[in-house]
Amino acid sequence: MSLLEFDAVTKIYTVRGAGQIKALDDVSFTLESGQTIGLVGQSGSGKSTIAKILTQLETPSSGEVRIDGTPIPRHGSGLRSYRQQLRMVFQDPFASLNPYHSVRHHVERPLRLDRVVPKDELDDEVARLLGRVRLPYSIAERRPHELSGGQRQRVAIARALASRPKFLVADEPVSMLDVSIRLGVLNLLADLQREEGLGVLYITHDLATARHFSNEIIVLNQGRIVESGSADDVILRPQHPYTQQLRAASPDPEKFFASMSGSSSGTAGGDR
Amino acid sequence: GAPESTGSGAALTIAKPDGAITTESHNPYLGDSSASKYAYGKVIFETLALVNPTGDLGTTPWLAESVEWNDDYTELTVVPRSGVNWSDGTEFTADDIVFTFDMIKSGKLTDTGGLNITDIAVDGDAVKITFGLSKFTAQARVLHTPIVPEHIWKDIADPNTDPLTGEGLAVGTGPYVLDNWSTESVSLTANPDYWGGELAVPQLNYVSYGDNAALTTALVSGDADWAQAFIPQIEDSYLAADEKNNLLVSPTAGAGTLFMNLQEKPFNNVALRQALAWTIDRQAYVDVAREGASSVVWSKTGLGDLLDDEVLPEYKDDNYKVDIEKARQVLTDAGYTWKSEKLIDPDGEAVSFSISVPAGWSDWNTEQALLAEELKEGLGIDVKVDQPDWGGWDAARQEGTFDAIIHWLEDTGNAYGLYTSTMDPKWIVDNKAQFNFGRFDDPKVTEALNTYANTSSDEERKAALAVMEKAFVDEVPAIPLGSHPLLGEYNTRNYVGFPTEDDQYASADPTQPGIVQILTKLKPGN
Amino acid sequence: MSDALLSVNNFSVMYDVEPPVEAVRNVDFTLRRGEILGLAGESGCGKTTLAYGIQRLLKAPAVITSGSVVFHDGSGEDVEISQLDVEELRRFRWDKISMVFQGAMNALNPVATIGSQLEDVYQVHRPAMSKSERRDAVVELLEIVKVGGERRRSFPHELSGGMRQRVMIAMALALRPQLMVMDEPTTALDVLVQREILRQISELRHKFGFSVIFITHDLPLLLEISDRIAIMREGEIVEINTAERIWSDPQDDYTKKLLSSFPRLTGEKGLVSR
Amino acid sequence: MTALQPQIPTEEAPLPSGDNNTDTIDALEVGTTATTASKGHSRIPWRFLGGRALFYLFTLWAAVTINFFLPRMMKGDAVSAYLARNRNISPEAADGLRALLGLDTDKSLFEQYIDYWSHLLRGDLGVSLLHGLRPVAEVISQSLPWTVGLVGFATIVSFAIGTIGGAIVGWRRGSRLDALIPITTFLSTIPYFWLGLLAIAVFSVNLRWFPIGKAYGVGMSPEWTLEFIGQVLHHGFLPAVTIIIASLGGWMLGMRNMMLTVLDEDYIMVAQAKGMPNRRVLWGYAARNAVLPQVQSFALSIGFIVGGTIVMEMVFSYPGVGKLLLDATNAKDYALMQGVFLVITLSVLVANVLADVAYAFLDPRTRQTGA
Amino acid sequence: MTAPLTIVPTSTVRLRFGSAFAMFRNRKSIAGLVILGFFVLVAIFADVLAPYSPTQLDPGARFSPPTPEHWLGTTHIGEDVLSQVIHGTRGVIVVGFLAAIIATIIAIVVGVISGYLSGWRSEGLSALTNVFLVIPGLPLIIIVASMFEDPPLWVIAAVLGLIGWAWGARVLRAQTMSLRNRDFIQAARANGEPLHRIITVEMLPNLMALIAASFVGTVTAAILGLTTLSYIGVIPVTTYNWGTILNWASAQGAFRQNQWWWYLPPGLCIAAIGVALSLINFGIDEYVNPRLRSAGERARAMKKKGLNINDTVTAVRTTPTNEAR
Ligand SMILES: Nc1ncnc2c1ncn2[C@@H]1O[C@H](COP(=O)(O)OP(=O)(O)OP(=O)(O)O)[C@@H](O)[C@H]1O
Ligand SMILES: Nc1ncnc2c1ncn2[C@@H]1O[C@H](COP(=O)(O)OP(=O)(O)OP(=O)(O)O)[C@@H](O)[C@H]1O
Ligand SMILES: [Mg+2]
Ligand SMILES: [Mg+2]
Repeated sequence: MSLLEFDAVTKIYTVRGAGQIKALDDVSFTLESGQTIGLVGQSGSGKSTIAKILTQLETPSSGEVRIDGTPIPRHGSGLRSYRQQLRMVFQDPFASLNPYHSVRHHVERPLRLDRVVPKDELDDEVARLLGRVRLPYSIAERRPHELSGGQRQRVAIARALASRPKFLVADEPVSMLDVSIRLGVLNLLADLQREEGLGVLYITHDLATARHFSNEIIVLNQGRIVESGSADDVILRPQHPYTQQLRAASPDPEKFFASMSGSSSGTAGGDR
Repeated sequence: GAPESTGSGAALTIAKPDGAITTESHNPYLGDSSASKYAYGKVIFETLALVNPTGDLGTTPWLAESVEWNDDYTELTVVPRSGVNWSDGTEFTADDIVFTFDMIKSGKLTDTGGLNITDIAVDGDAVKITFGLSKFTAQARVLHTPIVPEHIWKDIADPNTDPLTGEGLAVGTGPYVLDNWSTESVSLTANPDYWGGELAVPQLNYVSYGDNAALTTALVSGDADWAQAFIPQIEDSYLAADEKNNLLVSPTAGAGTLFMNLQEKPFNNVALRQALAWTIDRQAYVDVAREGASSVVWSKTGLGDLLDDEVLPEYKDDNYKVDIEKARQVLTDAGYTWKSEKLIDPDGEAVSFSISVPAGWSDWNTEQALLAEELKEGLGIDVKVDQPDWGGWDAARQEGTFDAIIHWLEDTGNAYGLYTSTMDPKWIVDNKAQFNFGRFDDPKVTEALNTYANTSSDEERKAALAVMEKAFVDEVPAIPLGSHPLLGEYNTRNYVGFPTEDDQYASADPTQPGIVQILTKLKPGN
Repeated sequence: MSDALLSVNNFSVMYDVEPPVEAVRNVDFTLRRGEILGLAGESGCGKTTLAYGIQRLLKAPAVITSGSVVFHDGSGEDVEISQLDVEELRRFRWDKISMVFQGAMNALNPVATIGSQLEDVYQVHRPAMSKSERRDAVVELLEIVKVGGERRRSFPHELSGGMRQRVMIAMALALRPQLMVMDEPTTALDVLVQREILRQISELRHKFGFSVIFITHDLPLLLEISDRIAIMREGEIVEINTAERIWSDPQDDYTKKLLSSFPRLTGEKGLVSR
Repeated sequence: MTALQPQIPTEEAPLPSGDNNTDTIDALEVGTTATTASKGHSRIPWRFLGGRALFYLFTLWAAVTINFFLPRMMKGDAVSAYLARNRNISPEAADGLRALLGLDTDKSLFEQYIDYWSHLLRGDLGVSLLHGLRPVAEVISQSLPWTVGLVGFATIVSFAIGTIGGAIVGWRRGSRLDALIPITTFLSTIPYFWLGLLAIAVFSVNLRWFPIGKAYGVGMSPEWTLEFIGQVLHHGFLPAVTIIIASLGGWMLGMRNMMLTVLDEDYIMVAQAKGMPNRRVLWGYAARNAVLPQVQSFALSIGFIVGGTIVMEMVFSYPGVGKLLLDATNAKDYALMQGVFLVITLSVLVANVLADVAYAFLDPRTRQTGA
Repeated sequence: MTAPLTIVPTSTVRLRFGSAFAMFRNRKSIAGLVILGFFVLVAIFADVLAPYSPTQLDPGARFSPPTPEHWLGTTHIGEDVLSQVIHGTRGVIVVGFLAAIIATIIAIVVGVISGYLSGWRSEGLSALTNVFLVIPGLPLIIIVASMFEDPPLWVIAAVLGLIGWAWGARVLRAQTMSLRNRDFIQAARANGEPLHRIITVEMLPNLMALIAASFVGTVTAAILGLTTLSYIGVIPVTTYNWGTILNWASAQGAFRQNQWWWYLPPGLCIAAIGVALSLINFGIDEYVNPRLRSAGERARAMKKKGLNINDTVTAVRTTPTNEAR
């Protein structure tokens, strides 16, 4: 059982000419392995900033991140072994793979970096990882542009899993994917999590998938946590006005048609 | 002159290849003033006399009615011409001559000619100037000093730099007066009160083109009438273009000369120098490099045709010719060998050297290429053709860090010029050479050179000459290639009366002081 | 007067490349006056091609290989779009059919003020209008979409994504067209902004009574705003029906599959196997 | 139906203030992460221009400093070169010259550097050995107008023709006009001097249509008469045309490539969908955007262009600063060399400033984001 | 980044090797490379190919137009022009490539570093780059070159390279800055890749096309610079190249006398090598920006099918043409 603690983190960006932007304001939460936390909020609310701080691509202005009680180191081998335990899947599978390198390179690099397996087992491990994300090994020599969006995102997931992390940060992992593929990727993530006991931070603005995919949901607005709780509580019974707003803005045909039964007018929201 | 306006009244355009001359300065004493670069200063400010550097080498009194030297050439007596007015109407007097030379004597005007004046005195009509040293070999330098009006120049604070651009400052006695100065050209109009009589050419234009090629194009197209320039392929490109186009090549006592660095290998061995003298094809220099605008120097004394009478009888017909056999023999005798057609010196090292000439001096650049090939073919010497920019070349020749260079000679109008230029240690000051770049130093020769310059006795001069000639023949301190002539290209479409092959009363070079003489002789032609 | 606005018959578009792509195949549908027709389907199924193709906006290598598109003008005149020549079509465009494009970020000329881009429309299509009339019209349009007339002089980059999309809508409204084609007008936008825009569209539609062809692959969204929905797949319309029927009684297998790939916000869980 | 009612303020709200704790957010003001809305910006892009100004000051400083050190690294001594040209100057005269040129000092390099600046700031560039000891500023001021006039004119014309041509070629992609690109590219790969010499050989020597060089005719002086202006145009024609021919290709290719990129942008499609006539789409939408990178590279290529004038001036005997520099370098006339180099750099900087300002006003985005 | 996917199953090894040169795999680049290769070969085998030594005199044939002995005629002193052109290739190629290598290395180092770093170090390097861009190059070269008495080829190349790197650095900086924030670089960082690997393995390959383009551009500039400097005589004739030949030709009045065999070949050679390099760059441009390709080939292909790529109106072909099958 591992524990990732995000403790009172504030992040301030200084933008030339525009002054300071408080991207995160005193944000705290805890992620356990085997758990999924959904992080929702509208654009610019600070979701990605949390992901960047978790992966140490940015450092918090104040507050700290702890893994199993120890603060994460800022550099050196400590940072590397921390990063080995926490990996990230990016939003855009078209951009997160280096167009110049083969699938093998992408999956193999973390294996080599973290010396996960002895050198002579690299090939087997690559094959195993590709298998885990339901990709044939024959795909290993292809380069990203020869893959479909769903395949790419699977490669990105395989890469993230290569170092056998305990936590996975998925920053809007399906928002750039086609509707029919989305569900597949999400299901894959869910399977992996179940099998490996990963702790997952699922970042999205899509309340529906957040509800289906997460145990807990945190709602972020302007860098602050405005509401958190179990997935169904937050989505179905939102307390905070902002959550309610978000909820109301998300299309929900089920409720729409339920409320419409009998009425024949099929027009949109604002139509009274 | 515009080609369409023929006959009298047309302007005469004199051209230079020096690039745009964009700064106005009419100061005749400044080498880099526009007056000097275009040489229009020569038609504004006249000199006491004109020394003909070619033909009869004679002296024609000009602003002076008479010019007289004492025996050892330390005293000059001139009688100013009467009836001459400055172009502003003031009368020209002996005082102006005194004033001019006094500026030099007092140091107000830098003594660039090294005149070393000790005294100036007015003696009746005449002015007597005394020098610290004999001026036998520097008569032209004295006589060609531009005479300037006292009434204007006495107010000029620094005659070394003053541009004379103010209203009414560019005043001389010359045949033309300044009319219009622009960055593209300078115009002068005939001086109506010129003492020398009426002038056929009413207007002179001075123009400077970007380079030789552009100048030639202008000459061919008739945009320019008169110039001094080395024009490649002159026969086809200029003379053949119009039968009225003329070229006058006036040999002088000077010659294009191959200087060798006598202090260092490989030229510290006289045998090699002799071998070179037997190998180099001077005819090719004249025909190919200079395209005929020169005359060969074959004499072992190094003296050209013009100075034939100064060649002592014992060397009368002692000439070099291209004789590879002989050259190889000389080398073999001195212990040189050949290994796979490469010349090996007695120390066992392959002989090689470089010849430097500034880039862009196309005739000598060509000669470099010719020399390199001749020496490689004939003697198996590897010659590197080096064409540095002027600055680099200048430093090397002064500091003696070259192997071989082609250079001109100090022209004194007699044999002294060649020998002082090639053998006189006096040119080396502060270890920097102004001539004698090979740093020849033989006390006997030095003494002979001094005697020749300072003596008042012809006998002594002759004896000294013998010493010099012998040393030159034996030691081969330098190899003159061909005489360095003054060139003049002109056309006779509008005016005739230019010096010709048959009548070389002056050179046809419009940048020489003699131009005033030519201008007075020009007549409208058809 | 029939209540059809646009009749599309046996319409096919091909991209004449190697190998040729038949992006739209034998599509038939009729658009009624004043209705919102949703067009859904996964990426690459030909939605954009169809929407652009009916007004002949596609460039080579696209070729219309068959079919007819007839526009039943409010004046009672029927216009066969494929018969129009270039100049006629230029005048027809925007006047009768206008568009709101996918990705408002890039749909506005970055170096011209939004006011001038709106005025352009009047200058070209209503040359009789005076300068001040044009300006008043622009201000009015911007007020209608709640951007505010004083933003007339703003450059696109000075506006947020939502505002830009509103400017696009204002532009589409300018000539009071009878049909507005909207190609994924809200995909790049934030959920809240998206909702606000949609609300406005339907408001405006009520006010001005134009028809809308609304393209998106977000089926839940479409279900809420459309009167009728056409489901496209590989260039063909596999099903077209009212939103309610599509939701409650999908006929085609593909429609069913599409519907099942969206997790329900409030429905029972289980889509994502946890 | 209440559940469907989004709680979004419909009126435009003021920007959220700093300690805004409420949950009402203005959807209008929030775009994606990539956008932030701005209001009440100033029309003049001060920040952009200020940044550029700093940069130019820095460049100027760097150029002046390079300029200071260059001659001090060169071999050879200006005075001895001068003496050699004016043979037989006495040693005292040489010392006098050295004093005049400030070369006799045994000050430290740093002191010299400070002196150099203080002279510079007083506009004192020293005197030119090569030009009769006239002040360098005067020497340069005679030549500069010609260089700036001819080269500036030719460059702007070339830029204009190339850009307009490139816009048309790009617009009509695939048409026969495409052939212009390889042709102009070929012309721009020809060495300039070669083109110039050929032009003179053909048009001046053989056909005699144009004078063989110089800025105006012999015996004229600059004045505002028709005849003189006619002369200047006649003389400037060949040099200008050759510069234009040699530099056209780059502009045309750049503009055409940019057009091809811009033509695929959505706003072009929108403009066409709006029923805009082709001409309007081409100039008002496509070219207007495609020209922006052109303007930027125009600024940057000016240094390159100015360098090219040296060759032009040689070939056409044109009275410009390029030949001045070449001669000064050969003659080791350091004061002149430094002066010319400084003036060239300065004019490049000025041209850059102009291009920058033009760019800032052409591209509204710079007014916000900075360079 | 949503370009239509093309799934090209390719055999493994060839692909990885080939992909480094992908930008040259088009007709234009290949044509350019062939021409360039020709000149490189000429430069290498100059001694074998040239019928004479470039300085060998033929006193019997001065100013000779082409003859069987002298295919391209002779100079004013009877040197063989063909041999001079062949030998001159060497200087041009050596200087061009050497200068470009030097410039490209500087450009990569400065450009990539200033693009990857941020803060004052990046700004400083960028300002330096801009200074070198703004300072007029040719005058500076003239001044610098005149510091050497007889500069060997490599010095000339170094000077040309030192002055010519700024364009490349600027382009590379911009591209690196945009790459720096790309997800795949962020991903590599998050994976704990060390900095040098991020730059060399993850970034550089993606910059290859730009580097190649800037290299080719610098070669062009260096060659033009070299020939120009040789022509105006700043570079001494000892370093034989086409500019030198033209210098001689012009000084000896070949242009005026229309001795075309003397001035035409070197000029055309410069132009030919310039065209070759531009062709290569066209190819790279089209590789980097595929839209550029649409102009030429695609438009012509469309035209064959009776379509005009510039039409604003969709073509109607009501009788379906099936010949495409
Ligand atoms: N590098 C940065 N420099 C300055 N400000 C930044 C930076 N990165 C993010 N921000 C700002 O921080 C805030 C939060 O950004 P963040 O990317 O975390 O939002 P997000 O919730 O991920 O949005 P989205 O849903 O659009 O991805 C925003 O206001 C953004 O403008
Ligand atoms: N210019 C073109 N050349 C060749 N094929 C094209 C071209 N444009 C589109 N296609 C193909 O036509 C088909 C339909 O494309 P279209 O853009 O209409 O799809 P879409 O439904 O709008 O997709 P999306 O939801 O991604 O916008 C796709 O298979 C696409 O690859
Ligand atoms: Mg984000
Ligand atoms: Mg689409």
